[in-house]
Amino acid sequence: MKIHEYQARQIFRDYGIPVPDGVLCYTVYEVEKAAREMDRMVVVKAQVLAGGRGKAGGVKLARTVEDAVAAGKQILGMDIKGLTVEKVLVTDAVDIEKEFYVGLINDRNTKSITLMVSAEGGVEIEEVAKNNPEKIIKYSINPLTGLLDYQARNVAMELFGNIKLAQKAASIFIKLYKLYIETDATLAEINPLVLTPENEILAIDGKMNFDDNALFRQPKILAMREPDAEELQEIAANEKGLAYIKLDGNIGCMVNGAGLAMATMDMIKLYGGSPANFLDIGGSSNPQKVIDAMNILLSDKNVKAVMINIFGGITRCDDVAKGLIKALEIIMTDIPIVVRLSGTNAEEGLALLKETGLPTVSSMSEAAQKAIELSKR
Amino acid sequence: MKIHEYQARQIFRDYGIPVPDGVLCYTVYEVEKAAREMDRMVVVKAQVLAGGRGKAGGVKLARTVEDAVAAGKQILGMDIKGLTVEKVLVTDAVDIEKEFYVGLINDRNTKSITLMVSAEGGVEIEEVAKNNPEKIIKYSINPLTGLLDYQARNVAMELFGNIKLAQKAASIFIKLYKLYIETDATLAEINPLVLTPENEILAIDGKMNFDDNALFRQPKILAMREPDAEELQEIAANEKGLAYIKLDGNIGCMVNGAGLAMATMDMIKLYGGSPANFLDIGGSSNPQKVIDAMNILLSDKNVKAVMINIFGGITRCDDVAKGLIKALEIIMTDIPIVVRLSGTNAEEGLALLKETGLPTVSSMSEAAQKAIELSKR
Amino acid sequence: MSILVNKDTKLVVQGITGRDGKFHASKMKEYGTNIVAGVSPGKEGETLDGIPVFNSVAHAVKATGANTSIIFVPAAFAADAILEASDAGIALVIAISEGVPIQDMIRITPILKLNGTLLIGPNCPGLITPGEALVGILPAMIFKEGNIGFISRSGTLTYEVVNLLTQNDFGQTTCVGIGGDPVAGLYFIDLLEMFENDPETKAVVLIGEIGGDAEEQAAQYIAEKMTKPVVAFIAGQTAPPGKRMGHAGAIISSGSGTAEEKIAAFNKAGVPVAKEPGEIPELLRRRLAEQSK
Amino acid sequence: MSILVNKDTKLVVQGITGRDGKFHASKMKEYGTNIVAGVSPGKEGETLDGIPVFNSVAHAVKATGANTSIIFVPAAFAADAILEASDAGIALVIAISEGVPIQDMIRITPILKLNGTLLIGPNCPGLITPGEALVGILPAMIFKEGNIGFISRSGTLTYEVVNLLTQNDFGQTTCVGIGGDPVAGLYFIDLLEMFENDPETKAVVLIGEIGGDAEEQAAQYIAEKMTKPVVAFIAGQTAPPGKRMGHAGAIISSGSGTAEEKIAAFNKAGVPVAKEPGEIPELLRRRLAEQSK
Repeated sequence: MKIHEYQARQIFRDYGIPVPDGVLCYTVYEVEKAAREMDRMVVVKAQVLAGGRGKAGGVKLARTVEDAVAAGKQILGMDIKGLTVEKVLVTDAVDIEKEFYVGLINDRNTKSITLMVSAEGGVEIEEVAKNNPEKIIKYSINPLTGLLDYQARNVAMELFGNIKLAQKAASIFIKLYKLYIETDATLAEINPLVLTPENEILAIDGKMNFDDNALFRQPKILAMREPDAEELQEIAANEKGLAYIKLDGNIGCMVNGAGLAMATMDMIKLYGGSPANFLDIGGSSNPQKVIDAMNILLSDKNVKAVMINIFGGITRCDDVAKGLIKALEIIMTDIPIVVRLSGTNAEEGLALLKETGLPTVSSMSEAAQKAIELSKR
Repeated sequence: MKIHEYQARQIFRDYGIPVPDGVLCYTVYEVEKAAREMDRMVVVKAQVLAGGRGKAGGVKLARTVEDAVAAGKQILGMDIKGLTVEKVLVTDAVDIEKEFYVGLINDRNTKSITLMVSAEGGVEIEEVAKNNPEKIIKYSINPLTGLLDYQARNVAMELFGNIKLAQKAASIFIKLYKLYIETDATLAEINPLVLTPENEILAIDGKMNFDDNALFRQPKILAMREPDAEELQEIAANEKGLAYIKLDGNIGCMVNGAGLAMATMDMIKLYGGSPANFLDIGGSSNPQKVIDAMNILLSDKNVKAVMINIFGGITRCDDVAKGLIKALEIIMTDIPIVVRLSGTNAEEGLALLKETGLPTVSSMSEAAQKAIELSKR
Repeated sequence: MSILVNKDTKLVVQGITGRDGKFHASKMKEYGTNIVAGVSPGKEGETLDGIPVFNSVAHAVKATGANTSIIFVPAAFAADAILEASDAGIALVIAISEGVPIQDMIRITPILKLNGTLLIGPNCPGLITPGEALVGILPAMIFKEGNIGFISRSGTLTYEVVNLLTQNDFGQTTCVGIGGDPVAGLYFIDLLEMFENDPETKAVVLIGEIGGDAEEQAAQYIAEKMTKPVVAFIAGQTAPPGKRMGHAGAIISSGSGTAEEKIAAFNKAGVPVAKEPGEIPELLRRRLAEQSK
Repeated sequence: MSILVNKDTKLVVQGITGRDGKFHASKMKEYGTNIVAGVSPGKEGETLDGIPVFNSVAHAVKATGANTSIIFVPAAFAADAILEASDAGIALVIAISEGVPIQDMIRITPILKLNGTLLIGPNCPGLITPGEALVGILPAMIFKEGNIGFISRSGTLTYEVVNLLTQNDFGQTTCVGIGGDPVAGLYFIDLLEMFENDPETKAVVLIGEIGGDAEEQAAQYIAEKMTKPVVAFIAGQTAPPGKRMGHAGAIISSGSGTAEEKIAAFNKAGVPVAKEPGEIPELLRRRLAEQSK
């Protein structure tokens, strides 16, 4: 789960990380009021769950209230990577001496949390990682001790080379680690962390992602969720026990198991088609789940054909077939469907389906080819 | 540092451990008001920093408001182990099915925190440890993991033999561990933890001690400190860089180093005397410290003679002697003083003191014998 | 021979009285797995399908000498259950539970290492040594004794491929589903090493997917250390970046973890990568033929 | 021979620019201890009394090969400094700092064990191998080379007794002040074992005090494992229960940790306990004479 910059900044603030003042605004009027009250140079920043807001024109410096109003007018309602900007953050424009990057991330290889810092702040860290990997300092944190004072200080010394600044920065690293642990984050970035001419260190922009599997114990984080339309669909699917992700193609897929679902999408592509979605119905043969899955699938108007790919394991194919038959009785659609059943009791399942007149096949590749053919009619 | 029962109960409550309602009362009028508002059977409990309050008559069950008033009258102002009862806790009298003991303590041997539980609750655990040690279950907690759910549950199962109750108790153990860690406790006891006829589990009485060395990072705990007169003296001495504990004898001691100070007290006893105090002036030869120490020492009217025992290490004895001379010029006392100086520059120090006419010796045993002799004049 | 589980496996089932635990305990027992105990706090003394139930893993180990555990408890309690097994001296833990918080896994990993416990999963289908022991939720009938080692990050895709292998007469020494989570127990390299050292195993099939760089590491390991042929398949070539494809681990972040990178790494290591699952048996046949030349 | 520190000790002083660190670094250097580095964050590149200063222990170890560390940082930062030394590969850490929170010590103890680091202290005067290395705040002039091992929980009482030993011509192999805190690093048993294995050491003097049961454990260890004579003294026989006698560890709680119990344990183990420090040399002489019969 992702949150907005303004929400990340609030979490930072709750943990004592210094963040410049800011006001969240939904209207140009609110922007004007905020800029007037702040009575100094401000930055107006689009709050959308997408990277590259600056490049897209979603971040503007405003020297006067009039500038701020103009920026608000421009940014509110604009489209950034397909997302409409519904709110902006009006925040103090801080004098910047130097920009740094600080991030925490789960590292699969070391099976630990890694602290990453760089003197190349303010740009996307992925760019730095690609072009100047030597400019990123990575420190793997021992889960048994957490980020220790001396470690944070030593890393900060590498970055600042000055003990007073290093101690300020180290304190921020430790607070960031604490909030990372306590919120079950999977990513926490301060970018940029800035040094001001007055030798203050401030978090100017923040990005946080959280572990969906841990949201059950993170009510405060869950309350921050602001899903867009696409995510709402995914969440709704999740609540029905389905994993659904919309894609751009025209062949709808319904598969049991995530790996097989990905392999199914790949197969469609391999044979020249284009998958309309990822959809994993999991291990159940419950007809209701099949109905829900079909409804979600078919709500995508691009879908021209459906490929159902089931490998029966513990789940028996004849049970799945019965579920499918019931589901299709209820749903009634003109979209052509091809069903592939394999594994436990596949023959019985295929026999049941034959009676319904649905095209059935017994291999994935056949199913993919058939679905592509049907989608072109 | 110790706190009162009512304070421990408040900490328990803050961490979600179920505790019956209670009101702290300083006057009989407050007791009456509390009992009337509670409108049920209550217990009136003396709040003093001493064990064995029940035996001393400091805990009384009151069936009616009149009973509560009578109990309040009896208990407020009473003396328990030399402490005057200045306040009482008026608390719900809970129906008790069974009483248990739960405690956490730092264990020197395993260098970890140990969870101790017993079905023999409501009595002093030291008694159980002495008479029925097999009735105490001890569980050493791995500092790397903290008290894990399964561990708390398994210990609770031993105690309750019933999974529903065990889960309630385990949740209390885990909360107790959390508060123990977060408050830098050195002891946290719930005694008794009671099971009610309604299968509720409640903490009826609590006792907590804290690590004095950690109070610098425990402002909330420090704010709970309610020292008695004797402790105030110890705290005042501490603030001057001295460690002072009043004892019952008549020979005042001033020593550098805790081990040597204890050995000095022992030596006085060995030769038939009785030490009036433990007093460690630490490693400094600062005259002000010597003055402060003498002032504290002589404020005890039982003191009939003073033994000063200094072993010069890094600290030079001649420096200490100079400090002493200055101190004695200011203090002016009739109490006889014997000084033993040994170690670095002892001879120079002794020479300086000779001029003052103070009796000086070079061994501990001589000093003790001389002090005892002087105390008997 | 085989790796990890065999006739000597003495299995304890944690969460045996739950719906999944009960069902799969029966299936495993039916297959011939030596299930010696179940754990369900508060139910000590009961039996389930003839299996004695204990309050704790420690009790189960003491009474039965269990050396392997399989975990079916809900995700929120899985890390605790894994530690319970590990602290009780269990040498191999298989965690089936899906949806375990990542930081729980990070937290327990060093403790498992200290205790010397091997973990498979979480969010995995378990493993099987055909003809000896099934420790997981894999559908037994698709497996067959033989000399192919099998490692996969996914569930039903495993079944799909194993089924193809069995149909093409490639039986298996041991098939391991390592699970789709980003922070998990045994990983490709660990298992490749075990298969390399298993005299019975002649070749290995590895099913990877997008996300992380375990496949790249596996490729490097194969190039440097392995003498036995390996054939691979990577799922998720069409998955868009930044989206989590069912598995928490199957997410491409910022240009790393893509199928292309993984396939390139395997090709560089001389490991043929199948374009689709159906190709795997043929690739395997070819590599084995090359090897025997 | 000796234990723990000697001519090969390469010492780094953590907190070298503080008042105590600076003073004692000079004293130790003056004694001949091989101080190779100091640590004080932000002062890398400076020197102090000819000793190069580094920002971190890791830098110091890398540049100088330091193998032992002594810590003078304030109590609130001591545990962190100990871990820094341990993580940097220092094999022996001596923590002088007084007033370290007990839970800090509990927290770091297992990490030190994992790293294989030995700790002495906190709240200790350090140790000395006369004629070779002084690592601590002990007053050098009272010590003398010889063959008595010395272990004590206290500071000035150590000086008192060592002074008596030296005056009576009992020189010392190594004298260790283990500190007065309830949770500390090396304890009596660990050091008794080292002295037992040190060919140079002929007998051991042990100075205990009230609180805990380290003395009782030491008595048992001596009875079961030691061949060399041990003489003991216990401070705090007149201390009242429940009061903390300067040392956090010197507190008698609920009828355990009393001097009587400790003395009884030593007597049972055949270890003579001096009534007062002055008796120790005579007891030592007698035990050594018995031994040589």
